[in-house]
Amino acid sequence: MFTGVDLGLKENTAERIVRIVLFIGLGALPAFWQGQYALGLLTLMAVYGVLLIGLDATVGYLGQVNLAQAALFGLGAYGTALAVQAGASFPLALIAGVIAALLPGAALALPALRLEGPQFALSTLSFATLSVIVLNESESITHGALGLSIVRPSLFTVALDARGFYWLCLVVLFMSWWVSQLLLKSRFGLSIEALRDSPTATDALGIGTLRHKVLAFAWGSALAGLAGALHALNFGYLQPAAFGYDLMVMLLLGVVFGGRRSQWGAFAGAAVVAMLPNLLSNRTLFSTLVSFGCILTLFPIFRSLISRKVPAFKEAAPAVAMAAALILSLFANNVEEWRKGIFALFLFAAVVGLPDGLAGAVVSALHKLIRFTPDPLPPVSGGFRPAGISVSEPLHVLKLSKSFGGVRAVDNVTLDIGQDEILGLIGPNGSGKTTFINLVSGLYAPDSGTIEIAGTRPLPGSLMSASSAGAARTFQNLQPFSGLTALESILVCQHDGGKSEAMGWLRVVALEEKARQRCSEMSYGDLRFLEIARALATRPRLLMLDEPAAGMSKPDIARLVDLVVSIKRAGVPILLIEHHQDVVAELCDRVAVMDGGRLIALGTSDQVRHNPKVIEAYLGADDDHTSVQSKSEPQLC
Amino acid sequence: MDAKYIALAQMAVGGGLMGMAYALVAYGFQLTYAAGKAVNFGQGELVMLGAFTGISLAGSGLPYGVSVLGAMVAGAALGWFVERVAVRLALKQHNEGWILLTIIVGLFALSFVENIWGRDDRPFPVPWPAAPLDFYGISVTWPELAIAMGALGIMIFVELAKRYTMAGIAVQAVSADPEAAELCGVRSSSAISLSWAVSGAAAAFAGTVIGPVTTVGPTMAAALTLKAFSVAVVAGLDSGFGLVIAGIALGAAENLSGYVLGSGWREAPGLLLLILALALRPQGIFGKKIIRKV
Amino acid sequence: MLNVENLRAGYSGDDAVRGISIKVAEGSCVALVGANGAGKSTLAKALCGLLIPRAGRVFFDGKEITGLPASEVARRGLCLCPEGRRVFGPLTVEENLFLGAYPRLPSFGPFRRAASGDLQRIYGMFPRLGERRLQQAGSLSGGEQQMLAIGRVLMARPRFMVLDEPSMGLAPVVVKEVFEAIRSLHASGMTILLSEQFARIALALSDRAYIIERGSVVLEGASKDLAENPAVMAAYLG
Amino acid sequence: MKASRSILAVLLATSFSTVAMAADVVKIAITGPFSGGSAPMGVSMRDGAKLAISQINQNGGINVAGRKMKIELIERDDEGKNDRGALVAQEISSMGDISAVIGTVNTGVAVMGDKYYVEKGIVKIITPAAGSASMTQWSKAGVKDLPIFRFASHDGIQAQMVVEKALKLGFTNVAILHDATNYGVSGRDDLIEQISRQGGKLKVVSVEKFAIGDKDMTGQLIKAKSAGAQAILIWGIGPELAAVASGKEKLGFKVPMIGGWTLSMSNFIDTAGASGNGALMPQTFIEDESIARAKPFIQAYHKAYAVSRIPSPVSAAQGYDAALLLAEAIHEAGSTTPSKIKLSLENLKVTVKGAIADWKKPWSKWNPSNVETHEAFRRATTVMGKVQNGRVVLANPSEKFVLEGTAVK
Repeated sequence: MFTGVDLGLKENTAERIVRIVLFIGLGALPAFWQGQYALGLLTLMAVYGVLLIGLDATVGYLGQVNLAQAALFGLGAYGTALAVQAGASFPLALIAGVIAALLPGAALALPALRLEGPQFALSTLSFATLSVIVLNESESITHGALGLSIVRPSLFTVALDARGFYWLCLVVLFMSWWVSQLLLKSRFGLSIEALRDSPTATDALGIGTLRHKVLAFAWGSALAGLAGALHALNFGYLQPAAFGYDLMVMLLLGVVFGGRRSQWGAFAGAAVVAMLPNLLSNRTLFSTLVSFGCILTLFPIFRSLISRKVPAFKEAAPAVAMAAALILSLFANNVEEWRKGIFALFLFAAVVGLPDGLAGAVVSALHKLIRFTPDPLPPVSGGFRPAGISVSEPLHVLKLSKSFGGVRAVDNVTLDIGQDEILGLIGPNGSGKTTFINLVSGLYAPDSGTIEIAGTRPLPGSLMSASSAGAARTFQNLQPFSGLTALESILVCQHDGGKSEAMGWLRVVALEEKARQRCSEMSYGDLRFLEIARALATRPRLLMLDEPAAGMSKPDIARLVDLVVSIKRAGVPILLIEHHQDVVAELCDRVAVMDGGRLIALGTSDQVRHNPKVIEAYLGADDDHTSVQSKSEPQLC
Repeated sequence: MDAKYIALAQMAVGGGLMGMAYALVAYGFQLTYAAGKAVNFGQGELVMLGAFTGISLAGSGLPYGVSVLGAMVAGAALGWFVERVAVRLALKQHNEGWILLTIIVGLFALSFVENIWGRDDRPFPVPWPAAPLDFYGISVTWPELAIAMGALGIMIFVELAKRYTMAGIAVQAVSADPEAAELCGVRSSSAISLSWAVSGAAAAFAGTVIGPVTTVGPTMAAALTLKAFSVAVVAGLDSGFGLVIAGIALGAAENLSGYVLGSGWREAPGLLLLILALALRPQGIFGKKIIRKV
Repeated sequence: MLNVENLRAGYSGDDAVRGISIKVAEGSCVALVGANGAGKSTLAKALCGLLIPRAGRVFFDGKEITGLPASEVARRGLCLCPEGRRVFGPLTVEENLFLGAYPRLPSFGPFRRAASGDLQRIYGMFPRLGERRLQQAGSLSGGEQQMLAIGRVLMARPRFMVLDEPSMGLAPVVVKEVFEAIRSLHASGMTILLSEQFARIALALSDRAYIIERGSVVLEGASKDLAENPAVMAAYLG
Repeated sequence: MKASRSILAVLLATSFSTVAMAADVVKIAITGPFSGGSAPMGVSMRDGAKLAISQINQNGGINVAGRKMKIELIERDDEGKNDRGALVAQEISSMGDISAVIGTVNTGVAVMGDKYYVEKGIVKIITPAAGSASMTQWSKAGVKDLPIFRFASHDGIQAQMVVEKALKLGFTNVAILHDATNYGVSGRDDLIEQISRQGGKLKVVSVEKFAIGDKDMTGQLIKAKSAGAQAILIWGIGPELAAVASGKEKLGFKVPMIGGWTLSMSNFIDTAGASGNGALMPQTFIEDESIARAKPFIQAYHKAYAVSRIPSPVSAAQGYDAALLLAEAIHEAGSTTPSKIKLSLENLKVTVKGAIADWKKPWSKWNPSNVETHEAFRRATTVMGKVQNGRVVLANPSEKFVLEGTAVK
């Protein structure tokens, strides 16, 4: 099998080279491709590029449908235009544009980012509509619907012509691209990716969800403002209606079409958004493009036909859509009038056929053709250090209760964990163990009772607050940061220290060899260990492990036991939910037994094993007066 | 009564009646969200297609009632189609692609209508009397009343059907727990298709009652979709008749603020309230709180 | 009646069920006994189509049903009463029960009459469900929910019932009640596969049993014999 | 590899080609909104112009310095959006071989895009955009040499006539309603200016606006009604105008609507139905086959596009006449060079018989202090129309002579 050519290149280096070549090429283009139209399109593409890189921060990285970007773009444009009218210089006008979008963007982010999915989309949409109303109605400032005309000021005594302005936009695009890249590859960017995969885990590990969301949104808004500033200076005439719903949908489609979570995708999307409406007006070119697309979409169909499968909907649909577009573009009386429909078919094929967008498709194709050399692993250092202040009472829980519907999941539980202790929490399925951990770690707010972690009382129902009090946990159902590598997963959880410390934590769980592996590609057992390493990296004062051995093979369980022992030795008290009784017996200093939401026994492993209540809970109903025996069934014991 | 208060009451009543139209379209969102956790951002286009189908059927000489029924059948087929080609696939891939796919299908519908029926707005002929009714100085037209009655009628009808037919109960079961529903022998995918078809029929019905008030044109969809979506989310995507209250409130608030603050500001207070309402109660005013499970 | 050959299944990572073969004869009650996390529930789900097995085959009534969707399996008379009860919280008790009979009832026509006989039978069996027939299922107590879940399966007139952890999260008194119901079902001739963490009660109830540990069958035989086997003690507390 | 390279070549060639094709054609571009809300105007204008051009081409083309040259059309949809319009203008102005442009409906598009034509000196005839800003922007900027001409009864004239009509009907209190677009807002400003210019005898008791897409105008109308308005002066486009008319009906507010020429659009007349009767608007053209001059055009249009009514008759007729005037100017210039065409447009020698009038030197040399030099329509060429039973008729039948008029200026 062909595994690709090895060029001895690192992927990052290759990407950087291609990017620089692209920019030099784009910068040189006006020399070959003359004319105002060409420059106009290129400028528009650069401006949209900045805008879409900003939009991708929310749509791609946060994974939320942001419908406010067009309005923020407009606010930026108006900010700049008004600054120019007030006599601001070129750079000052740009800054005014950024601020005009950044401030309202940040103000929107605070309420909106508590929301998800449709609610988030709606709040951004409302904001967008509001902005356009304000621009339209503030006639004394913005001239409302009449529009605002400005003359582009000169940049430090240089009056920019169309070409000069294009180069300026290109430089701004390059800078935005570069800074975005830096930002999103930093710990901040990793946190954003992590919280998209599992906001519960990021909160529980103290990374903080809201703060990062607000910052990402603010960055996106700032870029929208910058793009708006360039837009205002480019066209010199603004009307509020231009920043409405239509533009928004185009931008959203641009990001998805280009490919989310990639500056390349945003750039490709910008090129498409800028060029497509103009290309569509040229019938010959358009038919050519559609036929080309049609051929491309036929490949997956052929592939599945060769492997004797009926092509799935996913493979067939793009081809059908493209074929319909081709028929329309060749035979419709007036292609112009069908443009929206053809455009829709085109997009349909792209969204279904290229779920990762243009950039995603190209990258995966390149990965098939070229083998890149991986970066060397960072050196290992750190590992266990004393876990800060050791507290006499890491966990103190008093009369904790929680019900769901008619079911009391946790019923009046009082429990303490001592210093340097491993407390096992056992009980039959559904006895309320996980609910207990969910309460302590702040996922649920208790109905009544108090929780004290390392001497402080976290806010009820706040994962973040419990985490900053010193609690860290793993999850019964894994909550991996699928988009990150093992090393990155640790990096986002560390409050201090760099890559070598992170490698240290990986060594603790014996995963340092897999530091570069993506979580989505890691085995189940490895992910379980990685979750423990993640929790340790926050330097907790209380570690809660929710069924760490579930689904593990025997050798892995042995590894786990050793790990837990060494964590205890390092001075971290542990609350352990576990089904494997041998593991519990081996590890736990004390064992608490829950049944039906209540705490029914507490003591050493041996004491508990012989506690009649526990035996009953585990064996089932008491023998004496069950109907089971009254019908003279065979007796046990 | 003081003329000023009559004017305010007129605005509130007119807005509230239009709000019923939002609620009616929002109801379509709710139906599909309950079943499969997806909404159709092309719902407005289904309303529009329904209205145009209704006009064409009425134009071919069919009585109004039959045209409405015909439009609803077409709407059901379209709703089913949207679910099949746009939503099911994307939900399987666990991404937000369905949002875009429904927008794209809507865009195609728009283009289709523009080319088949033309770009102009046109009136929807109705058998109701033309003269408005007068309640203590407040005028209400028959088509406006028809929206309110129609919206309530279809919502009650569907809600009853949900409660009193096995298909309806099955749809609710799928929305509560699809796996457990499968264990009862309910085919989840069919139940979801059914709710999309009902949603499509409701949208088409909405088109036939809203059309006579707003006139029918390819662009009638855009504004409706956004308003209805707001109503659906603010009321809570699972809240049943909460929609009616939210719809009336939004419609009346719009009209009153347009009247008091100036028509350009018509939508502003509603939108501001909407952002605040969501920030305070993300699951919607009448929605149920979501419990996170790990 | 049910024949499982070398079934492997799991969610992510390692298989939770690692090659289990079991047989259930018509009219018998077979127990799957094992501690939490042994793989019993995964097996139950894989049998009933909620989980597509990775390997192995399942035969019901001599016909292969491996990989069929759960709704189809249920329609053939193999019904699972799932772990955690899974009642439809927002629906009433009665609606939950009607859903059990869904494949038999007309989708759009009047359905109450068609199911009323079965309904009365269930209410006779679990009078408390009858008392709360119009209450939302989510507001029932855990034991009532479990009875509802069993009742819902019975509405389907199953020929084979799989009960997955019917005692889970219930108070001991309630557990007894639930098991009494299961016992009388068995007595009336229903074929039952019972997955249960409480070994004593499961063995007392069943004719045959499989002891499952870490996804494999470690012991099998007549329940009577197993109940006296010292290894069984290790299976439920270890 | 070869195949993909040739595809690339095709792509590049077709999209970016600036090389002139055959030399014996005159290239004219038509731009306007052919989709979206103002499409009825854009499409009617385009189809009117195309009708003229196909007639010219059927007769062998334009005689340019002794050579018969056919007209080749380039159509671009600006979607009524400003920045799209600007790009269209950039595209057309950089094609290099375009002789002239006809079009634009939306004033904002003209404001944003026309500067590219001015930079390149390309001739453009604006029709049917009536907003004042399209021309006044150039006088404000003090442009010395302007290749932009307008062929539409601009809002200044229309506002003047509307105010005259209101005064003539004896009203003292009026309400102004307008849409929230550039067109509506500048129309409002023109009306207010005209009221004060005509002696301030009209009292504006309420000014209200409405958004594109609004269907419920009760709020605006209640305010106008309670303020005691005797007439509504209105500036907007078809669908919203219809909503105002039906809102009046609902409130029992029986006062006349007097407004811009858009009250003659079919999407107003059809939608408003009976409630639209009596609406008054300035017209340069009425789709009435009893007017001898208009009849051939109306019939040709109906036949060519298989319709029984023109969506926007004014736009169609203006597009038709603009194309005829342009063809004549090219003929007189004896060249396809824009600068020469501009000179001959400013000084047309032959009277052109159009569907609207006989055009005798409609434009003159550009004078930045007088936009009228590049405006073709005057007060005298415009009549008052009235909606009656689904048709536009002359409000004052005695004005029929204006539409039949043999010579203007």
